[in-house]
Amino acid sequence: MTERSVQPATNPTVALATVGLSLDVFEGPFDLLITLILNEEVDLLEVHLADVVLAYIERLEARGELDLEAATEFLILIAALLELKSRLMLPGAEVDGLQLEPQEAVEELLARLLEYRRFRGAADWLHERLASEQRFRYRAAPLPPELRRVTLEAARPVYKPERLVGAMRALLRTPPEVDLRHMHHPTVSLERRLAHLRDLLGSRGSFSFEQAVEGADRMTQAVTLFALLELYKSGELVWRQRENFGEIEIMAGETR
Amino acid sequence: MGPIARQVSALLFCALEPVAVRELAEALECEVQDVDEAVAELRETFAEGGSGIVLREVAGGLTFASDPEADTAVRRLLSRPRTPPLSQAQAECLAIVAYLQPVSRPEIARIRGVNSDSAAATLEERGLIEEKGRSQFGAILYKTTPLFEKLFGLEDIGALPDFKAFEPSVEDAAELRDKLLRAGEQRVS
Amino acid sequence: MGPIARQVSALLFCALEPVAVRELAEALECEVQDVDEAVAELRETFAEGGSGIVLREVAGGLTFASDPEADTAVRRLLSRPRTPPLSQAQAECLAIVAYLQPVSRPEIARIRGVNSDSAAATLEERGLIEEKGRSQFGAILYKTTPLFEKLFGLEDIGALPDFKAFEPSVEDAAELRDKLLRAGEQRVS
Repeated sequence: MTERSVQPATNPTVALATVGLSLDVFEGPFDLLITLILNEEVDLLEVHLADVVLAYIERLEARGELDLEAATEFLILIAALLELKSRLMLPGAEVDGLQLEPQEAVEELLARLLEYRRFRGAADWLHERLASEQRFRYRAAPLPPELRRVTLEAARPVYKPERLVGAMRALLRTPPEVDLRHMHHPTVSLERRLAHLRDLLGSRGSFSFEQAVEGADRMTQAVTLFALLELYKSGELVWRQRENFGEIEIMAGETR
Repeated sequence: MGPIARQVSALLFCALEPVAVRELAEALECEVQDVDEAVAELRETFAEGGSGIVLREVAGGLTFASDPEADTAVRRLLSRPRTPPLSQAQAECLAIVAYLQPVSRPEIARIRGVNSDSAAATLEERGLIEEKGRSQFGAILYKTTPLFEKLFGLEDIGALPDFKAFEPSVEDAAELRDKLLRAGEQRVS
Repeated sequence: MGPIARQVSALLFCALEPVAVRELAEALECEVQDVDEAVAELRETFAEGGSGIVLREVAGGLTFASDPEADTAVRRLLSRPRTPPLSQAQAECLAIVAYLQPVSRPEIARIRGVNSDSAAATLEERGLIEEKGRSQFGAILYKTTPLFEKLFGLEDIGALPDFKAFEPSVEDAAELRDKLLRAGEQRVS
C-alpha cells in the first residue's frame, strides 16, 4: 500500500480543471467543457466521454500522479455526464423533461458532489479513528487447555460406546488381497547377464553399454549395470566415459 | 476489589471478544445490576494511566485492551504489524456502509461515482462489513460487523459521530457551485 | 503504579507467551533492574484474590493468567459445548486407546496405517485420553481418563462393549492387538 493511499484524498479538482482536452468538438480545459455542456454550448451527444477519461488519465500518468482512488471527484463528474448523456440518448416523449436548464444541471451535479464530500469527510474521520484506536491492543491468546475442556462434574454422556465398536470394526477390516497372478513376473538372472558381458568382452574386446543392453527391458538394463559393477570390482573390465551422459565404453581389464 | 469485580475481570481477560453484561451475569449466576456495579469498580482500576490494562466498552460488550501509552513498547516486543490502514476507496466505502446500512453495492457505486466492488470485497474479507440479505432488486446489501465496532472503538453503531458533522461548509458549497458556473460565464463574456 | 510497571503490564497482556525480564527491558529500553522493580509492584496488584488477573512467573518468564477462583465462571462462559462430535480419525484413535491401553503413539499409527499425532493431541486436549508413562523404548503411552468414561456413559472401563461385538473370534487383548496390527500393515502395503 502506498503512503499516498493512507492519506485522505487531496482535492483532485485543482488538477482536473487544468486537464487539457483535445476532442473532436472541443479543445480546452475540462472545467470549461463541463460548463459548456451545462450551458448547452457543446452537445453532450457529440462528446466522446471515453476520450475525456483517457485524456485525464494520460495527464496524471505523465505527471506520475496516477492514483485512480484519489480521482474520485473526476469520476463522479464523468459518471454524472454519462448519466446525463444516456438520458439524452433516450428517444421519445421524455426528452422534453430532460432539457435541463444550465442552472438545474449545475444544482444536480452540485448535489452529487456535496453528497460525496460528506462521505469523504466521514471516511477521513474513520482514518483518524482507526489510527488512534490501533494503540489499544486486544488480547489474542487462546484459553489455556485446562479451561478449554469440560469438567468431570459437568460432563454428561454425549458419546455412544457403539461409536468405538464401529471404529474397531473399521480398523480390523483388511483390504481384499490384490490378485497379482495376471502380472508377468520377469526374472533376470545376474548369472546370465555376467555371462553375456563376458561373451561380449571375449568376442569384441571392447563395446559400449548401449550395445550391451540393446533391446533389453528396464529390469534387464538394471541387472546388466549391476553385473558390470561386479566385473569392474573383480578387475575383469574397466570403462571410460569421455563426457557427461556420453557413451560408456567398456573394455577388458587387467586381471582378465 | 469485590469478588464479582474480580471474576468479571478474569472473564474479560479470558474472553477474546467483547462480552455483554447480560452474558457476564449469566456466567456468574448473579444479577445484571451486580455486574454493573462491578464494572464501575473495574473502570477505576483499569483506566488509562492506571494499571497498563484498560477496560473498554466496544461492540456492545466489555473487553480489555492494553494501555495506548505502551504502544511503542508493544510494537518493539511483538513486532506484530498493525492492521493495514484503509485505502481511500475502502474508507469511503466503509463510511457509506456505516452511515446508510443496510446499503447495496450499486448505491455505494452511485455515491462514489465509481464501481466499488473491489473495495467492498476487501472490507468484507477484512471482516469490517458483511452481507445482510438482498435489496428488493436483488442487490447484495451490506452492514458493518461487530469487528468494525471493536476496531474503531465504538460502543455500538449509534456511537458514530452525527453525520451532520461532515456537512461541507456553506463556503465550500458556494465555491463548488461557482466553480461549475464561472468558466461558462467567462466564456460568455 | 509507576509508568514502567504499567507498560510491563501492557506488554504481558499482549504477549501470547511468557516474556523474560531481559526481553521486557529491551522492549522498554530500560534496565533489567527497573523491570525487576516494576514486577515487584505488579505482584501486588496482580496477586490471587486481587484484581482477577494474576501475575505468574513460569519457566520462560512472566505471564498473566486469570485468577483460578473464576475458573467455574470462565468455563460456564467460554467452554460451553467442548464435546463436539468425534471425527473418524479421533474415534479410531480413541477406540485403540480404550481397548489396548496403555498403548503407544507409534502403535496407534501402525494400526491406523497413518500418523495419528494430531488426533491423539486433540483427544488429549479434550481430556479424553492422557499420558501414562513411557514404553520401554521411550514412546509416550496413552490411557483413557475418567472424563472419557463419563462422556461415554460407562461406569468404569470394564463396561466397554465386549470384543465379541466386533470380532467374535478374539479371546483377549493381546490377540486383538495382533489382529489390529496385522490389518494395519496390510492396509499400508
